Amino acid sequence: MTANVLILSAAGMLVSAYLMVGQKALFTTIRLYGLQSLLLAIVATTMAVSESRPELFVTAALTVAFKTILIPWFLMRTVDRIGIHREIEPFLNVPVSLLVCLGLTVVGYRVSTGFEEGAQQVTHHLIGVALSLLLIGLFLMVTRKKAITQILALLTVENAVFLVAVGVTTGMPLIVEFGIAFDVILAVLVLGILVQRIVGRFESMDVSRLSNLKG
Amino acid sequence: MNLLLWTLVVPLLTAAIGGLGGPRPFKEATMAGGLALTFALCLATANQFLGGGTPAAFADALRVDGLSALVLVLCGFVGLLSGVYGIGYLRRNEARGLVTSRMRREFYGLIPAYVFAMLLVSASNNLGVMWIAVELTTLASVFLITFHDRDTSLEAAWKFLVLGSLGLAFALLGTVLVFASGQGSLGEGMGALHWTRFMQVTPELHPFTLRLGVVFALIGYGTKAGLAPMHTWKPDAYREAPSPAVVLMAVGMLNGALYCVLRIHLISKASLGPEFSEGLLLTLGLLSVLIATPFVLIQWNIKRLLAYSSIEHVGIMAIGVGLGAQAAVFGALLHMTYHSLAKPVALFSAGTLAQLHSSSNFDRIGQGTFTRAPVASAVFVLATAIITGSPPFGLFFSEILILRAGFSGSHPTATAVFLAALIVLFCGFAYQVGHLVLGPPRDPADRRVPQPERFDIGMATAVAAAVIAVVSAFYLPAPLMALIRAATHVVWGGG
Amino acid sequence: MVDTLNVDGLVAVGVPLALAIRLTSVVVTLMLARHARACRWVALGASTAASMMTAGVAVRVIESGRAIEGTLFRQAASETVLGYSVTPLSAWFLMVLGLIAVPVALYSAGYFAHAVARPRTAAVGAAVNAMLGGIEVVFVADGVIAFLCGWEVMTLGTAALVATEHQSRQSRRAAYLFLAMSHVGTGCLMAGFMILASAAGSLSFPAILSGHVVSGPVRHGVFALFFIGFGVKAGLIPFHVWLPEAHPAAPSSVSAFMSAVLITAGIYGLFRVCAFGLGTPDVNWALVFMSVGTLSAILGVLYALTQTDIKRLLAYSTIENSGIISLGLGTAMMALADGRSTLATVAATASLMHVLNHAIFKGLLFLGAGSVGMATGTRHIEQFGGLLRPMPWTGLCFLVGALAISGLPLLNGFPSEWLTFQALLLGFSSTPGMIRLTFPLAAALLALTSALAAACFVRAFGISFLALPRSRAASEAHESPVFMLVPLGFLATLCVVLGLFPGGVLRALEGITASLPGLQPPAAMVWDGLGMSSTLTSFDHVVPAMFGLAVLSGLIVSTALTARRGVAVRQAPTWGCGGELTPRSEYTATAFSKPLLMIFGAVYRPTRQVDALAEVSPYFVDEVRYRTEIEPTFERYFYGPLVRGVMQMARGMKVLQAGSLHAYLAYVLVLAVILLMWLGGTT
Amino acid sequence: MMSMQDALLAAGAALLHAGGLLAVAPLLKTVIKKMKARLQNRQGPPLLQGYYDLAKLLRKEPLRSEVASWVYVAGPRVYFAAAVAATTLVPVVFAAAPLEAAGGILLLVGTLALGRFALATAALDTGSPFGGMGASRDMTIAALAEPALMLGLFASALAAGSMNLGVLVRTLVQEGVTLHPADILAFAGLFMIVIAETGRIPVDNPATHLELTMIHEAMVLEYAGPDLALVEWASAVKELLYLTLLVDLFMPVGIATSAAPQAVLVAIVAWVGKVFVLAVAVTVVESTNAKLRLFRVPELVSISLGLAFLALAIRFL
Repeated sequence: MTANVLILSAAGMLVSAYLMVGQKALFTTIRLYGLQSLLLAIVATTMAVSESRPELFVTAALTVAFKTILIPWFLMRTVDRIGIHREIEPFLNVPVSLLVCLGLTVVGYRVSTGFEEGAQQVTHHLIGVALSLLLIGLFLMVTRKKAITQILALLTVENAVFLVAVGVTTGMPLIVEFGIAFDVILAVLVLGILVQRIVGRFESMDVSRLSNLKG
Repeated sequence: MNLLLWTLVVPLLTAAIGGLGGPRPFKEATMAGGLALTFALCLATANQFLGGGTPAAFADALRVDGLSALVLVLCGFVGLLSGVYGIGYLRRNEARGLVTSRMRREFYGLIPAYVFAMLLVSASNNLGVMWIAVELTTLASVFLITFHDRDTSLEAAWKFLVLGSLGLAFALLGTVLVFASGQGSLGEGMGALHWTRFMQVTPELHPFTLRLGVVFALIGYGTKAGLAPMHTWKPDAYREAPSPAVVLMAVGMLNGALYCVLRIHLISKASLGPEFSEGLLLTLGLLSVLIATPFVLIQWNIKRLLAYSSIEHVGIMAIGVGLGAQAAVFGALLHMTYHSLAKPVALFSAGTLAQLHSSSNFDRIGQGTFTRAPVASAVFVLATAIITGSPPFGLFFSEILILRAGFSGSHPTATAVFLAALIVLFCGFAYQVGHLVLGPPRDPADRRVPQPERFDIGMATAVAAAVIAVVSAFYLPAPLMALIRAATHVVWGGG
Repeated sequence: MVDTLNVDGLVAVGVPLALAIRLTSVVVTLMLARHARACRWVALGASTAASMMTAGVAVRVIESGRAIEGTLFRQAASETVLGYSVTPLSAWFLMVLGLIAVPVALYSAGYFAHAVARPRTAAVGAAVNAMLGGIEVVFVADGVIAFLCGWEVMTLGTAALVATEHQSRQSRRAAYLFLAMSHVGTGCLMAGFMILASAAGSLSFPAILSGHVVSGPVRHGVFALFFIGFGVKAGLIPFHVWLPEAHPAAPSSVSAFMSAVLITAGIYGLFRVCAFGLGTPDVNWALVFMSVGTLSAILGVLYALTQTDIKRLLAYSTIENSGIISLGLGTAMMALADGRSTLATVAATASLMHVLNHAIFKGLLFLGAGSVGMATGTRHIEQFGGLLRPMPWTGLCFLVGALAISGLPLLNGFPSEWLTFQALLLGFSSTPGMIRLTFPLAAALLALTSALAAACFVRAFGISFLALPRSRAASEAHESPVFMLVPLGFLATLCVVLGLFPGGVLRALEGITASLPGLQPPAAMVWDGLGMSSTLTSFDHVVPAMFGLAVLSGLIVSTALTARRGVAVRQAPTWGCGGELTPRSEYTATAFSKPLLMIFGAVYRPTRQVDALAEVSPYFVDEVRYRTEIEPTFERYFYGPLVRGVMQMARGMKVLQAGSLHAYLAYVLVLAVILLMWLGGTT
Repeated sequence: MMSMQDALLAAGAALLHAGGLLAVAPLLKTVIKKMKARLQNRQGPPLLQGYYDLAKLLRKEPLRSEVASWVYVAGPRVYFAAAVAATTLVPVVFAAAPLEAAGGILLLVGTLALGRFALATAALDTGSPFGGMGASRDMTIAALAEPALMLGLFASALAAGSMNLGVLVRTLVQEGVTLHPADILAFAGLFMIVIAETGRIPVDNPATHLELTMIHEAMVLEYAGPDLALVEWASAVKELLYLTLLVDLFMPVGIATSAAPQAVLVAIVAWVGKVFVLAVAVTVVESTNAKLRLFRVPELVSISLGLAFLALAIRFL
């Protein structure tokens, strides 16, 4: 039962990542990210219940609080303030991107086969999903031109990391958890501030234009 | 309260005070005094370690062994240097009315904060804490990069932050996986992430998970260290950040990141055998040296030039560790030391030249700076001679150690390539510097009149640093040597 | 009467002391930067003292034949000890250095005052000491590290000197070319030494140059590395391109150092490592040496012939002589290769002797050129002419140098070339098989070289010093001050003395050759006390002093024949082909070398351009402009493309850092994917 | 060191030797001139013309260019001294040279080069364009001839195993003259070089004063009176020297190995005869050939170089 839940929600995260790849509207992308984080939280809680690791409840709580509520809200606010709502044409069009992401998923899964011996089925899947998620997130960063989307992609990568943390480890020490979460928030804030400065300066969120420093 | 904590608290306080308002002399005094005190405390800590103790705090989450002590001292040193130089730097800008109160606050707040973060990195024994500390350095340096608030500085900051955060995400994943590889054997609670704990249980670590973790951690921390191909943020950041901050990046940040890389490397070495991570380090190191070469040849900006030199040097250190010979490891750590002593000289003199001409682009600075700024130019030439590893200066000896180990070791071909790259790099630097320093005095028609060279506090710092760098080639104080040996023992003897 | 004891004491610490003096003088000079005069005296005084000291040590070693060893400095950090050991071979080169350095320093004291801008004096003075100190370390180093340190300091010092006139693009270029090329050389040396060191497990020369460290193909590879590394410094063709640029760029007295001493650093390396450090030389190595030597000699002198810049001319002739030296060395190696130690000894002696002789006359000539340049303010031969009248002493000394460098008897160029001939001919008469034919060929080419050298220096002296002044500067020239003439006189005297009594030099060289592995103390090369002989006297010998008497009596006879009491010599104007004789109707340097230029057109590949400028009609030409230049073959067909290629590659790499963050992220993605694939493979 | 007595003996011998050659030299030039004239059906000068010329020139008032310096004065004297000194290295009548203790072939060639250097330098001193032209061309041809000359000399010297002319001749005499094909080649090569070195047709024309063709004459064009006498005389000695050298190297028959009067007599006769034969050869070449263009000379020289090298090759391989 728990295994199914885990695998399902993990798969859900992957799907949400795929949707982000296919998506151009910024709000939707942000919401997708929120959804993804929610699924992450579910994974955490499930783990907490099944392996009776109470501290994972905290992780879940943090995830929900920050990643499904705070960060999306902050980002939407930023988007509103800037008033640009659609992603401009990425470097790769959607179909090709999706194909590439499929390839990346394969890579992720191929690697996760290394866990078969010793660890149980679930771990294998979680790692596979997590690595695929990581690579897809990175791929998004590579192909998307909007600052906001890049932030979202980065956060997706972060989610992947947390998925591993939650799914595979017996939970990091709490203080470290807090520290990391805090840092992530800080990073997002700083990123947000920079985005606003950039927009204020260039009247655009298209970071592909930031290419004056060569050689 | 324990010494190590003081070492960390003092810069933090300095940052806090500097970040608030206050008259300039007061700020300057705080910064100089605070950083001097920090350096002193670093020395004291190192001394305590050499005395046989192991300074530690927070249940060993912070713990100073040979490696930490070395990095700690070097960070403290450059912290002090850049603090003092920074005062001169800001004064110069203020003399030309370029400094707003925001800038002042940022400057006096962020520089000590940056130093604090680096010290935290180098003292951390807990992989989690280590990660957090590195993240802090990133956050502290972003606003130093945007200090001048030019279009390009925003661009540089954005690239720095995005790449940095990505790297950190990778590093975090690496940490998590490394942690995961020790399921069960590591135990519960804070101590579970202690590096020392890992070293105790290395045999039980799950090999594949560990491999995966090591790869991600190396990419992650490699990004911060500026190993190719994750080095791309470096030139931009160096160009945009004010020279004092650049010094912290080029030495403190570099050493700190390398410190993290080494910690991970040691775990993997103890558990998976040397080949795995040494192979990775050697490859990335060689790649970095090779990548740096062409860009030095075609460089157009003095600070980017030095950025590529940092990429080269971190590459050399990685190669030294990757060659997998005690002599080479010693060479690498010696290289780290000498590089930390030499790089500030280069950056200070280059920064001065750039400031005098109010641009760091070669075409703006023009030729024949010898005639305009003899002292700065002379120091810069000297610094270049040092950082290109010409005898009789220190880096030559460390490079020779690495080369010798390489040729007698199992990677002669790689070493030969490395040597060739070094030669080309020298030629590149010789060309760039000669082009800059020599040549006819600028034509009077040129309306961009440079500032006259004045022997202010910044220049004094540069000269002092130069003297130290030169003397160090012939004489390193015994305690420092002891530290380097201890560090070698950690990295080679494993624990 | 000096107490031998404390002489020995001094000798024991001579080298470190000398180096310490140089070091301090460097520091002091830089501190005194504001006072040019003080700088001059400190730098040159210290230099003189130091050179005398090292030369003294060298002489002592040559006398006793016992090496003097010690420690210079210990680099605590890397636990490396920089030791020195003055072996007889090192002593020879040290002595040569001292012999040149002292007079040149004296000359410079006067020369710098005129030729070096006051603010630069400090830099030049410091650099001179750095360079000489470096060279001394190179000569005495007994380990890799010390050697490389000296080598590099020498290079940097020289580069600084070449860049003295750094406003001119040309000298900046020269300095950079020198720096880059010699650094490539240094790279080769590093590689070679490191390979040897790793094989021998030690960094000290006695260990790694014992000759049996490496074998098989590695040995050949190492030889190649060292040959390139040292060849660059020795200015052997094809590694010579930096030389004709760098030597003229430096102040003349420095050029004298460079040509006379710096080159020998490379030669020393070739001796110490290539010839006697890698075990019994391979026949092919010897062939490489002989062919490169001959090539350098011929091409060097051919290029020298066409130069109109007197210092470039001298620089090219340095290439020629360095070629002759390595030809001798090559012969020695050939002899060693098939184990005939006597012959090897003769050849090595010839080579070492030429090192000394070349140092003397080339130093003399460069100093002469310096004085002329100072008097006229130009280096262009066509601008000189008739300088013998205003500058009789300089002219005389220059003439002596010219005669010597042309290898004419009674002067010191002759004995060493004579010995080289001996070695070649003996080699022929005692080598079996086809390979022996290389010897007479080399000999014939050597003959051609010295004949061309004669032509070259008839031109150099005649056009510069004789007939009418060709420019206003030349007609207003005046003799240089006494303490610039004294060094010239000294060197000129040396040319004559060593030319008449080569026996003494041979005697000094006996111990040195004996100390080299594979060479045995030669049988009676000193002949009739002052003369010399190839080892078997019946084959050939020469006693210049005795022959000198013959020539002298010939002179007396001729003067007696023409001496006419009471008849005054009538002075008459030279016949100017009907017109009045003007400098413009004189034979120019370009015209002088024209026949050879055309005969050796295949080498020079000259391009000529004649344009007739006519105002009124093409049939009434007002002015004809004639330009001819020879093609810089190596620069154009080898080095140019090389550099362009590298730079193109570098520019190509620019796309990696094109400013696109997305690209940068892509690198990380790619790296991650690659590593993951690789890991996936390793389960 | 040789003893005082030997030294005096050697000195005396050298004086006699040089004196003798100096005395004979002018004759050779005239003889060649005369034979040439005969071949052209002219009367030609009287046999003693050479001496008359020298005597006249020596008696003339010394005349010098006002441009010239002491180098101009020294030139002819050094040239002369070199030629005279060179004679003392070459055996003529006896199978030994008076100063053979001082050196051998290399010294000989070097000495002649010294003389040439002096004269060429002096030629540049008057500022006359001809001097320069002559000097340039003379040095050029000399440079080209040098390797061939050396190689030719080596070829025969190596055969005899000595570079010292005295020793060389004695060995040849002991072994008895065996005409090896290599000798022929070497001789041919050397003969061509001698032609070139002595400024004869086809390389140079001693008789012409036509601006554009003269070489040696252009070089000494400015000289007059005693100075010119020295130059002329020295060149005569040089020519004689070269011919004697050929004689010594390739047909040293009849040379005196003892001081016995008849041996000496025979030797003198033999020497005169052989030199005369060579002189005839020179004459024939001169009168049957046209002067080559300057830039054809290298071809000639390279031929003789080839011959010399061939001689070495076939003798020693």
